[in-house]
Amino acid sequence: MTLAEILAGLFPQGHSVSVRDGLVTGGGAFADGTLHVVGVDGDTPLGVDGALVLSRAVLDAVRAGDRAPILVVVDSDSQRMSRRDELLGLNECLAHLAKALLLADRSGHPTIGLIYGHSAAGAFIATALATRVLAALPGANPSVMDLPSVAKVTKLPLDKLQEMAKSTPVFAPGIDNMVATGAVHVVLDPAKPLDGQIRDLITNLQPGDDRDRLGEERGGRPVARGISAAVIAQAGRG
Amino acid sequence: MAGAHAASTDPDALSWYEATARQRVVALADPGSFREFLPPTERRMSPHLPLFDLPRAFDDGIVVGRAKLDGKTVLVAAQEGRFMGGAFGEIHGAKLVGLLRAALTLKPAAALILFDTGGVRLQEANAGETAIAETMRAIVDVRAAGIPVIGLIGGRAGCYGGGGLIAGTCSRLAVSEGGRISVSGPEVIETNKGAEEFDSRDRALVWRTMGGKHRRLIGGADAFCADSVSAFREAALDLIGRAPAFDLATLEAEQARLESRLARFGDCRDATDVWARLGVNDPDAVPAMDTRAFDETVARVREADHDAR
Amino acid sequence: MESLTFRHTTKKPLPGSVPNAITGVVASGNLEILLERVLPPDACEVAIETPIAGYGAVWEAVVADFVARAQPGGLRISINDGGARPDTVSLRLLQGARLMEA
Amino acid sequence: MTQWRGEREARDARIAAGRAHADGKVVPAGSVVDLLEAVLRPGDRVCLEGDNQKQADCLARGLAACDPGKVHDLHMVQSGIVLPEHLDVFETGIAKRLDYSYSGPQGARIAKMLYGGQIELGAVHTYLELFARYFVDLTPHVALIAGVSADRDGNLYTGPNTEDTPTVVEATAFKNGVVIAQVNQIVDQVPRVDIPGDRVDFVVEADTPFYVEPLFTRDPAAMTETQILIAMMAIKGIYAEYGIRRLNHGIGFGTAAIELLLPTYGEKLGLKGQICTHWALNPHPTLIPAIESGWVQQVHCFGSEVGMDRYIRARPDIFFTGADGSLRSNRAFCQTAGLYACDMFIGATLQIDLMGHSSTITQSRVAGFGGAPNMGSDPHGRRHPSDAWMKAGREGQVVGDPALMRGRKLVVQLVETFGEKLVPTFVEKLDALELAKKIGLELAPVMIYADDVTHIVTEEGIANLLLCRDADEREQAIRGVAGYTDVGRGRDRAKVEELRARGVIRRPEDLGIEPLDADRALLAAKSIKDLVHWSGGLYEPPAKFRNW
Repeated sequence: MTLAEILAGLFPQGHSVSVRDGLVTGGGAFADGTLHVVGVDGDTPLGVDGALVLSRAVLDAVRAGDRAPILVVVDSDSQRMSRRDELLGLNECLAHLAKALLLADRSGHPTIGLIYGHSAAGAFIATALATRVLAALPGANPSVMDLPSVAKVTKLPLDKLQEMAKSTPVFAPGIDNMVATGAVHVVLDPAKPLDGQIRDLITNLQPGDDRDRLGEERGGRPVARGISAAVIAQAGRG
Repeated sequence: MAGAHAASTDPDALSWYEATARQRVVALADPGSFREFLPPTERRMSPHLPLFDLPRAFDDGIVVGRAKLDGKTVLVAAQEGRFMGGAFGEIHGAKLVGLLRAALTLKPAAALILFDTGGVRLQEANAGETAIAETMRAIVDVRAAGIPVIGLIGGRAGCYGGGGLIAGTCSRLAVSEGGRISVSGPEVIETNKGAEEFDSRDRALVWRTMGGKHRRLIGGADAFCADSVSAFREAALDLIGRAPAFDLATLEAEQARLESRLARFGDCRDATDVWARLGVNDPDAVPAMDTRAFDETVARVREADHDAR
Repeated sequence: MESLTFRHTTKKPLPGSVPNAITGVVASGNLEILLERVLPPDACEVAIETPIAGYGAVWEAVVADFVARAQPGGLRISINDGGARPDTVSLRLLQGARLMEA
Repeated sequence: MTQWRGEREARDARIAAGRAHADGKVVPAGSVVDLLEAVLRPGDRVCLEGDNQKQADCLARGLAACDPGKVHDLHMVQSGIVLPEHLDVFETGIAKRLDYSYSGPQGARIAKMLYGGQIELGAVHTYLELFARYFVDLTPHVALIAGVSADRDGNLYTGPNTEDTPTVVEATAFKNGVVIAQVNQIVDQVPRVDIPGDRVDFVVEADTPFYVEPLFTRDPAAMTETQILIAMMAIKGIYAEYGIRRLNHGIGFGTAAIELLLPTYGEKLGLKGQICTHWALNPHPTLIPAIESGWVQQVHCFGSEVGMDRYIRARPDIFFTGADGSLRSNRAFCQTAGLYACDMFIGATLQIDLMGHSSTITQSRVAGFGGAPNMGSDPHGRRHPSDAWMKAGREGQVVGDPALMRGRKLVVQLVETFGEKLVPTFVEKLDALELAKKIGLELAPVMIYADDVTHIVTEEGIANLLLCRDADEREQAIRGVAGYTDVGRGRDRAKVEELRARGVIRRPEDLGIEPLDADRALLAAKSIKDLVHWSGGLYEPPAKFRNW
């Protein structure tokens, strides 16, 4: 699904969402109010400049105080890899964007991520993974690193990795594996109207961070929830 | 369960860069006060590394627990940069997430994260990446509850990848000269964009671009420490006392701070250009400065200190 | 990964009362050693996980020399090896025993 | 009618041909190939300067770019096979025969080419041997050398990295040869004259400064507890025992650890002034703390070391420097000093066999010798006594008239029982023998022969081979310090204990050293940055060693 198709599905009455240099900002009438949209389109890498454009838009929404939901649409590359970006503090800019989204969530704005293309590494963490609930469309392809690169780093043969990837969701790229770890809450049905599915997500928003519970249930992160619970339990003793 | 020798646990003598995670925690805390959660005797080891025929660590490369710092209770997490580059695996990440969530009920004086990480552990990439996202959310919750989250960065693996993003989420950061904070590592940039973009073997360039001094000068870190555990302890105590709130005002200020940084330095090619524009008299002399000379330089740079984080 | 376990009988228990200790780090050419005082005072068990296969005889010799020298009665010793050389293993074992005696 | 001036006339003709591409003596970098094609004749003996440190790299690139139709079948006589171009010329046919000394980074490729018959090998030499043969039967027709700067008359400043240049020029210029120098820049006046202009025929202004490998920089951050333990044993069990004042160190981490322990552990043992006062040594950065603490009186250098120039300039009481203030190194003289004027050589190796022969060759690499065999051998021409030399002589002498006893140089191998990737240092048979057979070398490439070795130090202890009275004792002494290698585990325990009782083998505890005290806290510097601090900011390490 393309961004245009997504926007058309969400905003049958039209919208003000624009895409500039791969950066998505704007909004439109949704349900009984407004839906803010920010994000990255066209497999664009996210650098310092883009991160601040998006965080500006998020903070504007928070300052407006309308508690309107914020949709984070993502089809990005990884973080922009360059000397300039690191020199200027890419870690601060990406973290700032994530913090802005987390602040919005705390301030009463439901935050929903929608990944419909690629995303990876720092760009993924600062956008889609910083929302309360992350949905995906079929064909979405989030990854930390592609398998050939994993092969290079781990010095394992690619065919062996491909074989392992079938049974081990914890390291392999792809949407199914991200669903299994609990990072992606739900895969939407492209055959059904998108606006209704997003509205349902907003309505059924769960408090807190339930990604480790999902990861345990789905088998993609078998031990994380138990470990963090054990830490909490031991911390609570004496 | 300390390091091996009495000499090695003397906080004045112990090099942060050289110490293990466990040595750092023990020497950082008030003597005898550290209590570890999920200690090595519980053998909470990675269920995934055996698939890759890789050795595991009893603590999965992170030490978490409770300690006293100047008599006040703090929660501490310390990554072991020498085990798999301090990278986030499933258990490693979950221990940090659990510790931060525990802070919400325990209400310690602060949570300290002793970063030493290359980012996500590739063999457990999806779990590591998700844990980083969970960690950032947990930090925000802890900060919003009025508990400072302080990052200490000076280990041999630096603070890279998702670790850099987590660091950017903390209330305050202390960094030493050896510490590096960055998202993409030098080798990653070179591999993807070529040696003309970034020559990873030029270590002086690496440190100029990502190292502790540059981060401190541009306000990417709030304190600069000598490479000893006692210096980090002093910095941590100081930073706990002046942590910014987590609210709209802080983030608006950070937005303005970062936008102004891009506007002022966006066309700089090298860190020395940035330092010159910051008003540093002799930018080329910065890398060789000792801690005191550097502190004096920082004191004259307006951008270095702020509450916009 | 190769697993090795060696059991020894010692003439005496290791002095001291520290219940457990850990030393070293799992890294290339290094190892971590976890020592726990959980066995009968004349018993010592050393269990090793190593990524480098085929060095069983070397491990056996290193452990036997350590046991003869340190008399670590009562200890269960667990090793996660990162490909350490025998001299490093010996050194870490002695460091571990010293921590337990403290 | 006998021709007495044939060589001289040939030389004049070469120079005349070369002048066509020069302005006086000066040749632009772009004309290097033209110059070389004009001067060189097929079959010439050519010395292309380069050793384990500096490289005449601009001229090397020029030679490799020559037309093999014009320049071919050269006989290369040079210290180092280091740059890819040094071997490229054998692939294109520009060169055919080779006599050399050192081939560190090209060790694997040279082995392959020797095996494939692309190189006709004369011999692998030590530095001093090759220098000696320059004056006897391997005199170059053309020398291609490297300097820092030159004036238009050809007066040459070779700077801190003078190294082989005076020797090469001496042999070439005074025996009808042509000397071509590459320099980083042409100046009106050179800072000092290292090579007088009448020995230099052409000067090429190079496109980039000549390359120097920082081969002697060891990062203290990488030193291990085992290396520190070995260093402690060496200091207490050998340096102090024999009162070693005049010495040479190898380039390994073990000897670098010794350098860093002098101001700490050595100080504690009260050895300052008693040991390590006079050196034949490159300016090792790890020696800075010992120099600054007043341990070192004098150092003569083979070459320089990247980043040490300002420090050396500020310490003329310690180093040999010119009127301009910068270091004057000289490989031939320093090798001679190491051979004859030092009481001890101590260094590492890759393999040691049951008799104590050692080699740095593995089955696939021919690393060459460099200068180690010159340092690591007992010079039978030595005639001046010293306490250390005489003591070693007494230990080694079993029979004969004591009045006719002579001393022994101490040749110490400092090794860890296992190397990288658990490869054992002690072996039944050196890989060098296998390699010699494979590529048809008449002489097996042994770095130091057993009869020159006096001590072997490992983390297990010190074996004093001087005290061994027969081959069996020698073998057991070596097995006794070989740790958990197959060789070590194959020892005769009873015999080893007997040797220990006699002091042939000394364990750490026999020396009063507790292995657990071998801590990095003992290092006078734990990082390159610490070395910079010790030097008062004068040491300027190359970028690849920095972490700031």
